[in-house]
Amino acid sequence: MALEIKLDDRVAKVELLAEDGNHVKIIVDDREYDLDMQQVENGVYSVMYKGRSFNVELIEKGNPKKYTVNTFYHSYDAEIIDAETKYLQTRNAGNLEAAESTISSPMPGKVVKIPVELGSEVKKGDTVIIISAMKMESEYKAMKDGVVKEIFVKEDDTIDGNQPLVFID
Amino acid sequence: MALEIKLDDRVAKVELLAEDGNHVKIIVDDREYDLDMQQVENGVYSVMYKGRSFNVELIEKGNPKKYTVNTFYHSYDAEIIDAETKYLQTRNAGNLEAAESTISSPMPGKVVKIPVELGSEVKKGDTVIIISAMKMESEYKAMKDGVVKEIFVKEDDTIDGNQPLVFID
Amino acid sequence: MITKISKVLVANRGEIALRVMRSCRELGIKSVAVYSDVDRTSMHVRYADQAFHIGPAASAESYLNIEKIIEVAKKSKADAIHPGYGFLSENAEFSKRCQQEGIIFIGPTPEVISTMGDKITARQTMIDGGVPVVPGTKENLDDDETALKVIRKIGLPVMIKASAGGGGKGMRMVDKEENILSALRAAKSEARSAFGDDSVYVEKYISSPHHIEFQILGDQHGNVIHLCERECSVQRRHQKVVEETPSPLLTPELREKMGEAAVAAAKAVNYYGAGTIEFLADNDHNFYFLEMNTRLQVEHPITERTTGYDLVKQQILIAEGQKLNIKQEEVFQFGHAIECRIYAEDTDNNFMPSPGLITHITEPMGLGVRTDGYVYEGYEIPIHYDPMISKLIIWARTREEAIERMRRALYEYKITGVKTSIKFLERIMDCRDFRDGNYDTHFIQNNEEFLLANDEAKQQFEDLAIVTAFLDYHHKLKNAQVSQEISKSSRWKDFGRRRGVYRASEN
Amino acid sequence: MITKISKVLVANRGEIALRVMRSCRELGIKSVAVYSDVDRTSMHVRYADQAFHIGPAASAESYLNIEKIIEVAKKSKADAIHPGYGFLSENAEFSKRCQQEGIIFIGPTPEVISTMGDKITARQTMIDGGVPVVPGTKENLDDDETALKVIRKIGLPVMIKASAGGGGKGMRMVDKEENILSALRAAKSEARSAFGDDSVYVEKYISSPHHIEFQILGDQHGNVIHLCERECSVQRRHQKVVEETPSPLLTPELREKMGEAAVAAAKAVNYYGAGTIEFLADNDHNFYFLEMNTRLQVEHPITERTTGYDLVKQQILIAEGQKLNIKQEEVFQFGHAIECRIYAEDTDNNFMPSPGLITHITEPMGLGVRTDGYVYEGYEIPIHYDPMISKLIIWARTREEAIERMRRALYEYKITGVKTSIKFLERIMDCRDFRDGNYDTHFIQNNEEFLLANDEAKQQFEDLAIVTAFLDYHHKLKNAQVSQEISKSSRWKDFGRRRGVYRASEN
Repeated sequence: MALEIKLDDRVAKVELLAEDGNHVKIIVDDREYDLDMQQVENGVYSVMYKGRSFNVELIEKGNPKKYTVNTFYHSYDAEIIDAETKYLQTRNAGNLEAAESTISSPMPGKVVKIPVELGSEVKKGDTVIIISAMKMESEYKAMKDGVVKEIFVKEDDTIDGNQPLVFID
Repeated sequence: MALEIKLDDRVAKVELLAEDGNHVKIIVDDREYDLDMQQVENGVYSVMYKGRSFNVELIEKGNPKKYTVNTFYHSYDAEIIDAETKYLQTRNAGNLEAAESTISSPMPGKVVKIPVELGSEVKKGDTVIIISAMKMESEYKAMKDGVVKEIFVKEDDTIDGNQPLVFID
Repeated sequence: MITKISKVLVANRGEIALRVMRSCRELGIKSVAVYSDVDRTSMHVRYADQAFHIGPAASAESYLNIEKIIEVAKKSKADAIHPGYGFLSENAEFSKRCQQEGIIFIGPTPEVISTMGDKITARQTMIDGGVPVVPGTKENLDDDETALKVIRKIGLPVMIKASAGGGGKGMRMVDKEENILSALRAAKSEARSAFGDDSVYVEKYISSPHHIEFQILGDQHGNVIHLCERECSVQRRHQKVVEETPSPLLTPELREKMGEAAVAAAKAVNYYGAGTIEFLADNDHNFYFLEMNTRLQVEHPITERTTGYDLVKQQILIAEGQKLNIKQEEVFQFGHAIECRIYAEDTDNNFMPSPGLITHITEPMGLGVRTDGYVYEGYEIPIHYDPMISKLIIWARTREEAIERMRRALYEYKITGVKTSIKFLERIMDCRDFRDGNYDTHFIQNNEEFLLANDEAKQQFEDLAIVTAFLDYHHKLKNAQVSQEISKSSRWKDFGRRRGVYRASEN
Repeated sequence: MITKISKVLVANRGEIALRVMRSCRELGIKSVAVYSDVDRTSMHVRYADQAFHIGPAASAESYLNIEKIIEVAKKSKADAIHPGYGFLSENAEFSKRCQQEGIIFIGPTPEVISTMGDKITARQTMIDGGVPVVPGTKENLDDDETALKVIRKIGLPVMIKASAGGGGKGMRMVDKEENILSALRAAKSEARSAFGDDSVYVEKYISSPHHIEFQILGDQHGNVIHLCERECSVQRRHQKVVEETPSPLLTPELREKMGEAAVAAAKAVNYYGAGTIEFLADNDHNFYFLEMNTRLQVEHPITERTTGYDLVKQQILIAEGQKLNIKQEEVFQFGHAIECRIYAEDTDNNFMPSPGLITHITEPMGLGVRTDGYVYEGYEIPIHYDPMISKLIIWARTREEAIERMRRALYEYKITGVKTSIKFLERIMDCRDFRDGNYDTHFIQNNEEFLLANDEAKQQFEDLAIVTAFLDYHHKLKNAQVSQEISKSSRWKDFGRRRGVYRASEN
C-alpha cells in the first residue's frame, strides 16, 4: 500500500513494503525504516526503531483521514491523501478564499455577543463575534472587508470547534 | 423489556418500565426503582438512587450474557436468562454430571505436569494435572473415581481459564 | 462548644471538590455533592456518598445558587458546607445564610469575609493592626485633582486598582505623569463594568515584586499560627502558574518577620479557619500586605507536603470548634515542594481554552509525586468552568531535585484529546531564571521568547508521526473490511465477536 | 575514583523497572529496557529510552539469561546495570560477569553476594562481627545423631532451615521431640529439590516473632549508615503483604541498638550499596540477625517517604564511587508510612493468581498517596511472572491518620478485569490487631476468620448489580440493531460514524 500523507506543511510519500505482525518495513519519501509498531492503548502506539523506544499518540479529528499526532514533545496535524481526498481537493481548489470569508472558532464554546447583523458592512479587523469558553472570552475579527451575508448562530448558542459562525462576502 | 437475571444463586425477574435518557424506572422482583444510570467509562456505571451515588463496574465474561458485576465492596456473577439461554439450559440439564467429570482451572496458566495418562484409573482426590501461573503451582484433583478418558492438553501448553483439561469417566 | 460534623456538603466541583471529599472520607464524614446539568458524569458526583442536581450549566444558576444549595443541604441533612475555592467561597451572604440555617460554614464569619473582601477596608484594617502595606491611599480616588496630588506624593510608578477587584481587572500601572488621568479613567470604567463599582485606590508600584503568601490557621479560641510561605511569582495575566515552597527569596529571618506579620493580620480581624495572607516583597526584603484570601488556595498542597498537615482536616476541626492542635514552634518545612497547574489550553495559540473529550490519560507516579485532578478517560471537559484539569505537586529534599522530579513527572504526564499546558510547564522547569530561583512576577513576560520557542527537534520526529498515522489508517481500512464480513453473520454471533474485533483492532 | 554513569540497563520488568528508570531520568541518565516475548507491550519497554528483546517468556531464557543481558548492555553502550529485585539481583555470577566486562553492577561485589547468599556463612560472619543471631547451629546438620544432640541443646521449639533457602522453602518448625527426625528429612528433601542443595541448619524458634528490617547504605569508602527500620510482620506464607515504618514495636532506644547492629552487620562484610538487614525481634525487645538482602527491597518506598532519600539515586551515586552524602545524625523519620502490595489474586479462592486483561483502572490520588505500578488499561498481565501489580504507599503525620488514609486510598483504587487483593488489604486496615499495632508474623493466620469473612452487606447491593447488568445488556441489544443498520452503508461512511457509534454505546 502507498499513500501520501500531509504533515503540517509537508507532503510525504509513504509506502508499506512489508508487514509481519508488529514488524513493519516502510518508506517515507526516500528513507526506509524497519520498525516494531504496536498499538498498546486506545490511540497510543509504542514504536521501536533501532533499539530506541518511542510513544506516539493519535487523535482522530472527526474524520478517519485526519489526525492530531503527538510524539513526546511535539504535536502535528496529519491528513491521509488518497484518491478521494485528491478529488475533493481539486473540487475545492477554488474555495481557498471561502476560508477567509467564513469566521469560525477553533475551540468549542458559547456565543456571548454578535456585534454585527445581516447586511452589516465590516472592515478587516472588525470584531464580528465573541465566544466564551472556560471563563475566557475571545473576539473573532473579519479577515477581509465585506458584507455580513450569513450568521449561522445566535447569542447564547453553544458551538463546536471549527463550525462556521459568520460568513462575510 | 423483561428478563430474568441470575445473580450468584438468586434468579430475579427484571422489567424495564420506562427509560428516558439516563432516567430509568425498573422493577426487580417486586421492588420498583427510579434510577439515574449513566455509563461514564468503559464498563463503569454511575448510578444515582434517592440522592445516593453508586459506582458499578461490569466485566463481560467472554459472552454477552455473562458478567462479573462489582459494586464498591462486592463482586457478583450475573447471567442474562432469555429464551435462548433457557433452551440451552434445558438441553444441558443432563450434563450436570459432565462438570464433575471435566477437570479445568479457573485461571489461565501453563501445564507443568500431567501425572496421569489415557486409560489411567484414578480415585477421587488424586492429582490429575498441575498448572502454574505467576510463580504459583496449583494441583487439580479428580472429583470422582474413574478412568482418564481424554487429555486435552500436554505439558508446557499455555491454557486459558476454564478450558477443559482432563476428562474422567 | 464542639459540634461534631458528620456530613459535609461540598458546594463546588472539579479537583477541589474531590480533594475535600477525600479528607472527609478519611475522617469518617459523609460527603454530599451538588452538580449542574453538564456535571452529571463529573468525578465529584461519582466520588461522593450522595449527589444532588442543582440547576443548569451556568454557574449563576447552579454553583452560585445559594438558595438551591441550602435546600440540598437541608434535604440531605448535611451539618456543614465546604465551599472549596472560587464560586461561593468568599461570599459573605452565603456564610450568613448558613449561619441562619444552623449549618456550619467551613470558613470564616460573614463579617470577616466582608472586611477582607473590600480591599480598601482590608487595607485600613491592616494599617490599624500594624501590618505593613504598600504606600498609597486608603480611600476611593474620586476626582482628578485629588488623584494627581496623591499620586505625586507617593511618587511614580504607581498602581491604580479597583476596590472590588480581583483577577487583574480594573488595574492600571502608571509610570509617566501625563498618563495618570487616562489610566484613572480606564481603571474606573473597567471596574464599573466588571464589578458594578468604580471605586479605585492607588498604591506604590513595586518594580521587581515577588508574590509571596503565608498560610495561616486560626481557631475559634483566638489561636493563630502560620504554616510558612508559598512563592507564587510565576504568573501569567495575574493567574498563578507554578508555586513553590520554601521561596528562593526568603531567609529564615525574613520568614519569621513575614510570618509574624501574617499572624498579626489574621488576628486583626479575629480570623478563624484556614486563610492566606498575600504579600508583595521586593529584592531588598521589604514586604507589604496585598490581600487576604479567606478560603483554601488552589496551591495549598505544597504547604501540606512540606509541613505534613492536611489543611482540609484542619478546616473541619476548626469549624467544629476544636482548639488548634498545632503549636507554632512545632511547625517546620521538610524539603521542597513545587506545584504546576495543568490547564486545558493551547499554549501555542495564545493560551486559548481547549475543552473537549479526554481520550487517554497517563498519570505520573513514584516518589514525591502527587496529582490532584478530576478528569478521566471518556470524560468531556465542559466549556462552562475553569480550564484547570489538575495540579501536579512534587516534593524532594532539595529544590534542585524537586525541579528534576517535576520535569520527569511532566514528561510522564500524558493527557490526550485536549491541548494542555504541560509542554509550557516543562519549558518553565528548563528556564535558567527559574532554575536559579531568580525570578519575580515578571518572569513569564521576561522569558516569553524562551518559553514559547518552537523546538528545532520537531522535524526529527516528523517521519515517526507520518509512519504512525499511516499504519493506523492502514489498520482501519483492514478492520473496515473485517467489520463488513462480520455484519453479515447473525446478531447473536455479533455479540460474541464484537469484543474480539475491538481487541484485534487494538493490536 | 568516580565514574559518572550515563546510561543504565535495567535488568528487570514490572514496577521496579519503571521505578529505577524514573530516578535515572531525574538524574539525566538514559535507561535501557530488556524484554521477553510476552513483554513487548509492558510499561517498562514503553518508558525506557531504548529497549531490546532478550528471549522467550520463561525467565530462565530471558530475565535470567546473563549472556543475553550482557550482550545488550554492550550493544547499547550502557555503562551500568541495575538488577532491581528478584531475577539476577542477588546472583554473584552476574555481578562478577559485569565486573569482567567493565560494566558497573549497581549492587555489591560478587564476594559479598556469595557470603550473604549462603545462610550458614552469613550467620558465621555475623557472629564474628558481634551481631546477635538466633541461637542455633552454624553448620550443616549432616547426621541424625548430631541433629538430635544439637536441637536438644538449643531447646524446642526450633526451626530447621535450608542454607540456600528463601521464600519459605525448605523450612520446618519442630515443637515435639518425636518429630525432629521426620522434619529434618522433609526439610532436606525440599531443599534439595528447590535449590539443588540439601544443607540445612537449625535455629531457636521465636514464638511471637516480629520481622523487622533495617535499610542500610554503604559507600565504597567504608562509610555505612542506616535509614531506620521497616516492620514487615504482616505476611502470608512468608510473603510480605503490608509493611510500615516506624514499627509499632520499636522504642527510640531499641531503634538505636538495632540500627547499630545493622551497621555492624554491613561493615562485617565491607558492604557497599543499598542493603537490608532483616531481624527477628520478640515482644521483650530481643532481636536476632535473620538474613541480609543485598539489593533494593520491594518495600523500600516507605523508607524513602519518611526519610526523604531516593534510594535508587543513592545506589547510583554509590556505584559511581561517590562518598555517601548523608550522615547518620542527619537521618530522621518524618511521620508514618505504610505500603500495601496489590496482587492479581483471588483472595476469596485460596489466593489463586489472577492474570488477565486490565479493562479499567482508577488510581487513588491526593495528599500522602504514592502508587508504584506498571499496568495500564488494555494491558494483559502475563502468566509467567510475579502477580504483584502495584504498591500503594501512604504517608501521614501519625500512624492512625496513615491507616485512615490507606483505607481511603484502597477505596478509591479500582482495577477491573482481574481479581486483586485490594478488598483483603482493606480488611487488614479494619482489623483490630493491626489498628492497635499489636501484631507479629502470625497476624494473618490469627485473624484469618475476620480477614476472609463474607460481608453481610453484600445482599444489600444485589439489586444494584442486577439492574446494572440488565441495563447494559439492554443497551447492547439496541446497539446491535443500530450496528446492523450502519453496516449497510458504505465503507467510507462507516469510518466517520464508527467513532460515534462506539461513543453512543458508552452512554
